[in-house]
Amino acid sequence: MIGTIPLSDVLLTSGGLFLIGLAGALLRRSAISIFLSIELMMNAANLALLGYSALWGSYDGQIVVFFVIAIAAAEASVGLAVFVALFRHTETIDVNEIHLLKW
Amino acid sequence: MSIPLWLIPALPLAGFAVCGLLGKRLGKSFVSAVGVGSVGLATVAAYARLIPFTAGNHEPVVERLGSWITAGSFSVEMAFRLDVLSALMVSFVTFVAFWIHVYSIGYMHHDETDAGYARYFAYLNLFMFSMLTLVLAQNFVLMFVGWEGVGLCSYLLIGYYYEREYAAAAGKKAFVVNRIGDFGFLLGMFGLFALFGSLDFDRVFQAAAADALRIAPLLTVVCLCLFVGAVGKSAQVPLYVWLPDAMAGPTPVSALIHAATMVTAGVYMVTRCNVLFRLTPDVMLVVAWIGGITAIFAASIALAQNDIKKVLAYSTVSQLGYMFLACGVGAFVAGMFHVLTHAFFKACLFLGSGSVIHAMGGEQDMRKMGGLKSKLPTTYWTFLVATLAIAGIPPLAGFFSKDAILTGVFEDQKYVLFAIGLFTAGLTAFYMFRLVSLTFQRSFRGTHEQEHHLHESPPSMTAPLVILAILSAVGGFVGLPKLLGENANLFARFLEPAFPQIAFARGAEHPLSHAIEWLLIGISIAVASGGVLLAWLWYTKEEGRIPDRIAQAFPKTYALVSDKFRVDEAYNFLIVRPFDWLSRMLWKVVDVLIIDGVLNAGAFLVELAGDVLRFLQTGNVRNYALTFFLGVIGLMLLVLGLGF
Amino acid sequence: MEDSVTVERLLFDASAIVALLFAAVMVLHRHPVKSVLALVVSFFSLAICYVLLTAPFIAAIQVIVYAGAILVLFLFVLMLLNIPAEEHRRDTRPIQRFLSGAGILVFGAMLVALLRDAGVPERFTGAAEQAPAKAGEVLPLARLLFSEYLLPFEALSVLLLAALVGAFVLARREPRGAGS
Amino acid sequence: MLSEHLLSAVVFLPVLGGLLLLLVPKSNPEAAKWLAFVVSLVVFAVSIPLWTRFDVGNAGFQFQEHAEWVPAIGISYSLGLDGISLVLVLLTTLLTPVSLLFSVSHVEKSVRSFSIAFLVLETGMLGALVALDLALFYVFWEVMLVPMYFIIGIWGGGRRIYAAMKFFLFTMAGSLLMFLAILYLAWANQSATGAWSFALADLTRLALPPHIQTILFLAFALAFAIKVPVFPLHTWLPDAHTEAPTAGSIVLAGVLLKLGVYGYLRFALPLFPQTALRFAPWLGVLGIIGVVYGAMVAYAQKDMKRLVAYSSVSHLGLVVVGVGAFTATALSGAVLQMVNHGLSTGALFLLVGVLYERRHTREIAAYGGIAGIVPVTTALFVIATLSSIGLPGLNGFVGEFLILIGTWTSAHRWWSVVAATGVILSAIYMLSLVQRVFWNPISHEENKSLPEIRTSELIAAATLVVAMFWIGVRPNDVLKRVAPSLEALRAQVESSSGNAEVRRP
Amino acid sequence: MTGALIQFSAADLHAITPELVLVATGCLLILLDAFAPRARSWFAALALAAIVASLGVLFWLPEGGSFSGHLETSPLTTVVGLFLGATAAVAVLVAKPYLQRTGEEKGEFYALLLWGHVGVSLMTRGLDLLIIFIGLETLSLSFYVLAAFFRTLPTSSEAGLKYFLVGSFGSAFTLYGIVLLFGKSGSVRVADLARPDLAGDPVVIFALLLLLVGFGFKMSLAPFHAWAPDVYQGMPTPAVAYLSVAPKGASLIVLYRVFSSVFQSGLPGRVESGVAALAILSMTLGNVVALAQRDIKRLLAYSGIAHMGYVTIALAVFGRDALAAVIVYFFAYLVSNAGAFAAVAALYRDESKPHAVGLLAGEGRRTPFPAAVLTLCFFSLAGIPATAGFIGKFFLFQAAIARGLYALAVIGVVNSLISIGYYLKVVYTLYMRDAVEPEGPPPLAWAHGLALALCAAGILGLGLFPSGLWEAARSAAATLPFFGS
Repeated sequence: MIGTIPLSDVLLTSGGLFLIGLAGALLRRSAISIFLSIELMMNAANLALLGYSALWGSYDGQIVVFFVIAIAAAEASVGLAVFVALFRHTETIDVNEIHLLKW
Repeated sequence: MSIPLWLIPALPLAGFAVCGLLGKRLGKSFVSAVGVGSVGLATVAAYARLIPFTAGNHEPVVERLGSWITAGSFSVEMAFRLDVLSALMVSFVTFVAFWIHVYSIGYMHHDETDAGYARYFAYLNLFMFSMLTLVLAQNFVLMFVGWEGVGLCSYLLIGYYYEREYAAAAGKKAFVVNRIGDFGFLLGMFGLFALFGSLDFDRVFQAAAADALRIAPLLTVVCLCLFVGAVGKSAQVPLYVWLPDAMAGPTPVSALIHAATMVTAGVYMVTRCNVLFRLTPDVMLVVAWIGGITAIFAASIALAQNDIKKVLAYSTVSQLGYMFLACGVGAFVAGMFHVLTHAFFKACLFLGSGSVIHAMGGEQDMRKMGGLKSKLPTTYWTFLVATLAIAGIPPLAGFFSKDAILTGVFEDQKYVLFAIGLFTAGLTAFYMFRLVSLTFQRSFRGTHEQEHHLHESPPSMTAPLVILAILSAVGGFVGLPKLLGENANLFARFLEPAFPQIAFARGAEHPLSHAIEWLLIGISIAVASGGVLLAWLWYTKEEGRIPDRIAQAFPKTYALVSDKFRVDEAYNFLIVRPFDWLSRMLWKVVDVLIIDGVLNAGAFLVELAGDVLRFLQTGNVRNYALTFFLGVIGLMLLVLGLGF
Repeated sequence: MEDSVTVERLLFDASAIVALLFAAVMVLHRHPVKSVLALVVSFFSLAICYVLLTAPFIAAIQVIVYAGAILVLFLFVLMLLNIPAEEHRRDTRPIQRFLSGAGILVFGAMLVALLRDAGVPERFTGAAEQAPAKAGEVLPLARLLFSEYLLPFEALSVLLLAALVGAFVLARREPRGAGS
Repeated sequence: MLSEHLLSAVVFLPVLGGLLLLLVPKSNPEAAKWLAFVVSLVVFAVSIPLWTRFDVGNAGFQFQEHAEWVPAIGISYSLGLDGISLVLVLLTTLLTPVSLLFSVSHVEKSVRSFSIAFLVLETGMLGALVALDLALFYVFWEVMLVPMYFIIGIWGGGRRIYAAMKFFLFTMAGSLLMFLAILYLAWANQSATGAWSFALADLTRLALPPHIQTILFLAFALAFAIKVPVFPLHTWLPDAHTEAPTAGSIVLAGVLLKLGVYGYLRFALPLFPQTALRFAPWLGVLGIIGVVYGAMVAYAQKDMKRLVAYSSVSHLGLVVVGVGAFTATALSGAVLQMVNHGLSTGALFLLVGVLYERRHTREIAAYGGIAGIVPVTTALFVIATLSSIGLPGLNGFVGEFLILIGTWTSAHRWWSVVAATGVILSAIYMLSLVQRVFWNPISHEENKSLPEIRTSELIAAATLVVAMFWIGVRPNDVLKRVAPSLEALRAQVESSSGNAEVRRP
Repeated sequence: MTGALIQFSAADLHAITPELVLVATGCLLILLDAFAPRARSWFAALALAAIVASLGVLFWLPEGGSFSGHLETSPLTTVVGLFLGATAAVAVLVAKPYLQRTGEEKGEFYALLLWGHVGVSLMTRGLDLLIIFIGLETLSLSFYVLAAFFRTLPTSSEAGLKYFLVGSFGSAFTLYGIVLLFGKSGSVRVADLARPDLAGDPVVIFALLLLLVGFGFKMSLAPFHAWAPDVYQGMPTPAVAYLSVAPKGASLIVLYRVFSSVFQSGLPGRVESGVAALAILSMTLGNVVALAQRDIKRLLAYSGIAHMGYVTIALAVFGRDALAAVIVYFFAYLVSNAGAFAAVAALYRDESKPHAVGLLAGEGRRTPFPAAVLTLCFFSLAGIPATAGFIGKFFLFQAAIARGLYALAVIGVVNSLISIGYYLKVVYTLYMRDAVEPEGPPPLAWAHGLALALCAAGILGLGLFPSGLWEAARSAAATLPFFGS
C-alpha cells in the first residue's frame, strides 16, 4: 500500500507494459519499432521499481531508475548509430530483409 | 654314452641350416655333400647308439636337456627317449632316408637352378630332423613338434614345384588335412594332461596302467582324439585324400615321406600309446575298422588308376590301412613289422617308378609305357622283387608281415575284417602286377623320342634300388611266424618291452592251433599268387583286353572307381564350398552390413540432425528473439510449473 | 487488502490505462513516426504515475530525458533515413506471429499470477509503513548518489563514454574506399 | 641417477628425441629418419637393463617411481614394472626401431613430422604400460591416439581419413566412459577414506557394492574390449590396419591392441574382482567367437593387409579366451601370445609392406608365383606365417598351446575345443594367402621384375624372425618373468572374489 | 548527512585502480587517434601495457569490500581478473596485425575493447545488482559497436544490428529480474538476498531465472544462443576472441555469486533440474549443429555453445569444488578458444569472405605454426588428455560425479565424443587434404605469433601441471558463501 495505491495496480500495469513491449519486439519488423518496444519494456521495469521503492520507502529504487534511464539513453544512441550504419549498406532496416548471416 | 641322442636330429638340422642359408651360393656339389653328409652322419650316430642298445638289455634310455615350457601347473621337458620302439624307427628311418638322399642326387640333378637344388636338400634335411625328433621324443609335446615338422616338410616338398598350381594346392591340402588330424592330437594331449597332469610318456603310461578303471570313459575320448591325429597323418579314411595329391612332389620325396617314414608316424604313435589304446577296447575296434575299410577302399581305387605314382600312392594308403588293422586287433608287433617291411619295398617301388619316370622324361601315364624291362633292367628286377614283396609272395618280406597281421586279426576273431584283409591282399597282388605288366612288360606304347631317350638311371639311383630290393627280399626273416619255434620271431622278442602287461587289458586270450595257422598261411599265399596270376593273365598275356571289356560292360562303375569314388568332389561340395560361402557372408553381412551399418547409421543420424537443426538459424533476428522468448517460457514452466 | 477508492488511486489507474493504451497504439501502428508519438504520450502518462508514486524527480527526468531527448532522437533518425511505414503484407512466416502470440499469453498468465501479490513479505511490511513520503526531495537522492551509489555513478560515466565513442565510430560517415 | 629413474628415462626418451628432431632442418629428411631410428635404438638399449636387472620371481612392481602430480586430488606420477608390463615394454621398444628402420626407405611425405609422431606414440604406449596411477594411465592411454591418428591419416592409404576417424572415434567412445568410471573410483575412495587418490594400489582396496562394481567394470571392459578388439567391436581394426602405413600397422598390431588386454589384466581385474570373474564366461565366449569369426572373415579377404588384420582379430580372440579361462597356464599363454602376435603379425605387416612398396597394391590377385623372384622375402614371409599359425618350434605354438591347455583345465573345457579349431582355420587362410601370393604360376608381367628385399628391410624382418625362434625354443625366458606376477594377480583376484570358480588343474 | 557531498576514500580509489588504468588508457587512445594518428602503430602496445599494468595492480589490492561494500576485492576477483586480463591481452595481440591488415587500426577499437573489459571486470567485482547491470551494459554497448566495427562490410553491420537487438531484448529481461529481486529484498545488494524466506519465494525464483536467462544469453547458452553464430561470423575476429571467452566466464561467476547468496542451503531441486536442462540442451544442440557448419567461426560459435553447456553442469552441481572447476575450465577455455580464434585470424586472408573450413586444406604444411596451434587448441577443446581442455573437463566431471549427477556426466562425455567429430574434421582438412587456395595466408606477425605461442604454452602448461591453478581456484571459490564449505 503506497499511500492509497495498491502495489498490485502498479505491478500489473508494469507487467502489462512489459508484455506489450514484448509483443512489439516480437511482432514488428522495423528495427526501430522493435527497439522502441524494448524501451517500453525497460519503462515497465522502471514503473515496478518506483512502486517497490515507494513501498520500501527508500530512495534506492529511484536511484536505480535514474541509472536505467541513463543506460536507456546510451543504448538508444548506440542502437540508432547501428541502424544508420547498417542502413548505409542495405537501404532498409526491416529485419525480414536482413539475413546475410544465417545457417 | 659317447653320442647324445639330441645329436641325431641335430645333425640334419645343421644340414638344413647350411643348405638353406648358403646352398644357393655354394652350388650343387656342395649342397649334395652337406645334404647327404648330414644324414649320413646322423645315420652313423644313430647306429652308434643302436648297436650297443640292441646288444644290451633293452632298457629304455631317457636323456633330458632340461625344461622347455613351464607355465603354471603345466611343464614339459626337452627330453629324448631311446627304447625298442624308437630304436626300431630310427634304425630304418635313417637307413632308408640316407639311401633316398643318395638317390636324390641323381634324380634331382637335372633340376635347373642351384637354388632349387639347395632348397630341395634343405627341406629333406629339415624333414629328417623332424622325423627323428618325432620318434625320439620322450613326451607328447616334443613328439608333436616332430609331428607338425614332418607335416610342414611334406607341405614344402609337395609344393616343391610351386610354380605348378596343382602342386601348390596339393601342398596346402596336405597341410590343412593334417592340421585337422593335429587338432585331434592336440585335444588328445589336453585330455591326457587333464587326466595325468603330465605329458611325459613314462608318467602317462604308468599312471594309466595304474588306475585304468577310473579313467576308462574319459580315456576313450582321449584315445579317439589321438587316433584322429593318426588318421590325418597316416592318410586313413576319411582323411586320406591328401596323400594321392601329394604325388605332385618329386618322386624321392614320395618314397621317403609319403611311403616309408612320415605316413607311418600315425602307426608309430598308436603303438607308442598302446597302453592307452589297449585300455579302451571300443577305440581299438574303431582303429581296426578304419584300417580295414581304408585298406580295401584304397586298394579298389588303385585297380583303375593309370598314373604309376597314383597307383603306388593308393597302395600306400591301403597298406597303412593294414597296419592300423593290425593295431586295432592288438597285433601291434605285426603292425610295426609291416611298417618296417613296407618301408623297404614301398620305398623301392617309388624309387623304381622314379627311375622309370626319369627315363620316360617325366611321363607318368602307364598306358604310354610298356616293355621297359629290356631298357631298364636294374630298375625292372628291383621293382619286380619289391612287387612280389608287397604282393605277399613268400619268402619275401611282405609275406611275413602281412601274414602276421592276418593271423592277428583271425586270432582276435574279427572274421569280417579278416576276409577284408584277405581280399585286399588279393587286390594288392593284382593291381601291383597290373602295374608291372603295363610298365615293363608288353611293348612300348610311348612316343618315338621318348623311346629314343630311354636309358637306365645313373648308379647313384640304381644303388639304392638294389639295396632296398635286397632288404625287401630278406627283411622278413627277422619276423618268422611263431610256428617255426618260440624264438623264431626275433622282431617280436625285440619289441617285447614296448608292450607291458596291464591288468584289465586283454591280450590275445585264445591262441590258435598250429593247423589253423598253417591253413591261414596257405590261404594268404593262394590269394596272393592268385592275384598275381590273374593280373599276368589279363594284362601281360591278354594285353588288357578283358579289363577293357569289363570296363565297357560296367561303364558307370568303372568311371566311379577310376574317379576315386569322387570323394574329393564330395568334400568340395559338402565342406569347401559352404565354407567359402559362409566366410564371405560373415564378412559382407555381419561385418560390413550389420556392425558397420549400425555404426554408420548412428553417425549419419547425428549428422542429419545437425543438418536439419542448423536451419533453425534462419538469419532473421525476430526468430532469434522468439527462440529466446520461448526458451524463457520453457525454463519457467520447467522450474515453476504451471500451477504456482 | 480490500482496496479503498481514492483520488490518487483513480488518477494513477487512469494514467496507467492511458499509458497502456498508447503503448498498445505504439505497437500496433504501422507508421514508425506515429508510433513514436504514441510512445511519447505513453511516457508522459507514465511520468504522472511516477509523481503519484512519490518520485517527482524521476518523473521530471522521464519527461525531459525520455520523452524529450531520446524519442526526439528516434524521430530524428526516422526522418534522416525516412523509413517508410511497414507496408502491410502477410508475414512470410506466420509461425512467428503464432508462436509469439501463444508465448505472450502464457508468459502474461505467469506475470499476472506472480505479480498480483508480489508484495513485500509480511514480516517486512513494517518497513513499508514508516515510509518517509517526503515527496520530491532531491537532496537525499543526490546524497545517496554520491555516497552509497558513487561507484555505479562512476561506472555509468564509462558506459556513457563508450556509448558516445561507439555512436561516433559507427555513425561517422567514412570517406569511401578507406578501410580494407 | 639414471638407475633409479630408469622407467622415466625409457618412457620419455622418445619424446625428448622428438624435440631433438625439431632441430633438424625440414630440408634434410634423411637426417630426420636416421636420427629417429637412432633415438629408438637408444630407447631399446636403455630398456634392456629392465630385462636384465629384473628380479625374476619377484611378483611385485619393480623400478618403482613416485612423485606428486596434482596432490590436491591425489593424482600422482607413479610408475612401476612387473612381469606382465616388462615383456610388453620390451616388445614396444623392439618394434619401434624395427618400424622406423623399415620406414627409413619408404616414408617420403614430411618425414620429420612422421618420425616425431612415431616417437610420441612410443612414449604414449610405454607410459600406459608402466603407469600405476589411473589418471596417469588414462592420460597416456589417450595421448597414444593422437599421433596414431596422424600416422594413419597423413601417411596412410586410400581411405585413410575414414580409417583415422573411425579409429579415433571408436577408441574414444570406449575410453570416455572409463574416464567417468575412474573419476567415480577416485571419489568413492575419497568418501570412504577421506583422501583423494587415483593410485591403483589404493583403489584396489575399495570395497564397492556389487551393482556399482558391475557398472564400473563394464565401463572399463568396454574401453579395453574396443582396443583389443573383442568380436562385435572390432570393425575399426581392419580399416585402421589396412589404411595405416606399414610402420603404423606394425605398431598398431604389435602394441596398441595389446594394451586392451594389458589394461584388463592390470586394472579391470584387480579393481573389480568379483564382477570380472562373473563376466569371465562372457569374455571367453566373445573370445572364441572372435577366434572363429576372425579366421573365417580373414579367409574371405582379397586384400593382404585386411587378411592379416582379421587374423589379428582371431589371434587376440584366443588371447581373450586365455584371460577368460584365468588359469595360471592360460594366463601365461595369453601374455606370451601377446608378444608372439606382436612379432609374427608385425613381421607379416612388414613383409606385406615390402611388397606393397614395390607394386603399390595390396590386392592378393595382383601377385602370385613371386617366390622364385624374391626368395628371401618369401622365406621370411613363410616363417612369419608359420609362427602365426603356431608351428611348433616357433613362438606362436607355445602361446597357443599354453592358452588351449590352460583353458582345457579351467572350468570351461569346451572353449578350448572350439578355440582349437583356430589351429585348422589359421592354416587355411594363411596358407592360401601364401599360395596365392608366392606360389602358383606368375600371372602378372610386372612381377617378373620385382626387386628383392632391401638390406634395411631385411635387418628389420630378420630381427623379428630371430625373436620368433628364440621364444619358440626358450619360451621360459619370458614365462619365468611373467609367471610370478600372474600368480599374484590370480591370488589377489581369487582371494578378494572369495569364490574358487577358477579350478586349478 | 553532513560534510562533503561526495564520500570517497583513498582506499576506494586504490580498489578500482585496475579499472581506472584501463579507462584512462581508453581515453588516451581516443585522444591520440584524434590528434596523433601517426602513433597508431603503438596503440596495441599501449593497450597491452595498460592491461598488463592493471593485472599487476590486481595483486597489490587489499582484500575486502570498498565503495561502502559495493565492490569486492578477493581471491575470487583476483583469479577471475587474471583470467579476464589474459583474454584481453590475447585479443589485443591478435588485433594488432589483424587491424593493420584490414586497414582498420583505430584507437577506438582498443578503447572500446578496454572499456568493455572494464565492464566485464565490474560485473565480476560488483557486489550489488546495479553495478553488475551497469557492467553488463558497458560490455554490451562496447561490443555492439565492435561487432559492427567494419563499416565497409555489410556482414559486420548486420552482426552489430543482430547483437544489439537481441542483446537489449535480453537485458530488458535481466533488468526485470533485478527489479523483482529489489522489490523482494528492498535493496540491490547481493548480500541482502541472503534471507531464508526468499529462497522459496516463487517471485524470487522467477527473478533469478530471469537473471539466468539474461546472463545465459551472454554465455550463449542454448536456447538463448541464436545470436552467437551470426555475430561471431560478422564480428572482427580479435573482438570475437574476447567476446567468446571473457563475458561468458564473468556471467557464470555472477550467476554463482547471486545463486550462492540466495540459496544458502543448496540449489532447490527444480532449479537444479532447470539448470541441468539448459546444460543438456546447450551441449547437445551445440555439438550436433556444429557438425553441420562450414564456416569455422560459426563452428567455433557452436562449439562455444556446447562448452557453455558443459560449464553449466557446474552450476547445477553448485558447490565450492564446482565453482573451482568452473574457474579452471574457463582458464582452459581461454587458452583453447581464444587461441583457436587467434589461429583463425592468422589462417584466413580475406575478411570479407566467409571463413570456410575447406579453405584450410593443406595449410598444415604451408603454414605449420598457426595450423599446429589451431590443432592443439582443437584437441584441447575436444578434451584430449595432456591439454588444458582435459583438465577442465576432468575437474568438472569429477565435481558432477561427486555430487551424484551421473546422467549429466554421461551425457557430457557422449557429447564430447560427438564434438570430436567436427574438431577432427578441421584437423584433417588442415593436414590430410591438399591445398585449394592458390596462395597461403599473409606472413605471421610477431604479435600474432606471440599470442599463438602463449596459448599453446598455456594449453600444454595447464594440461601437464594443473596443480597450481587448481589450488588457486579452490581458495578463490572459498570466497563465496557455500553450504557445507
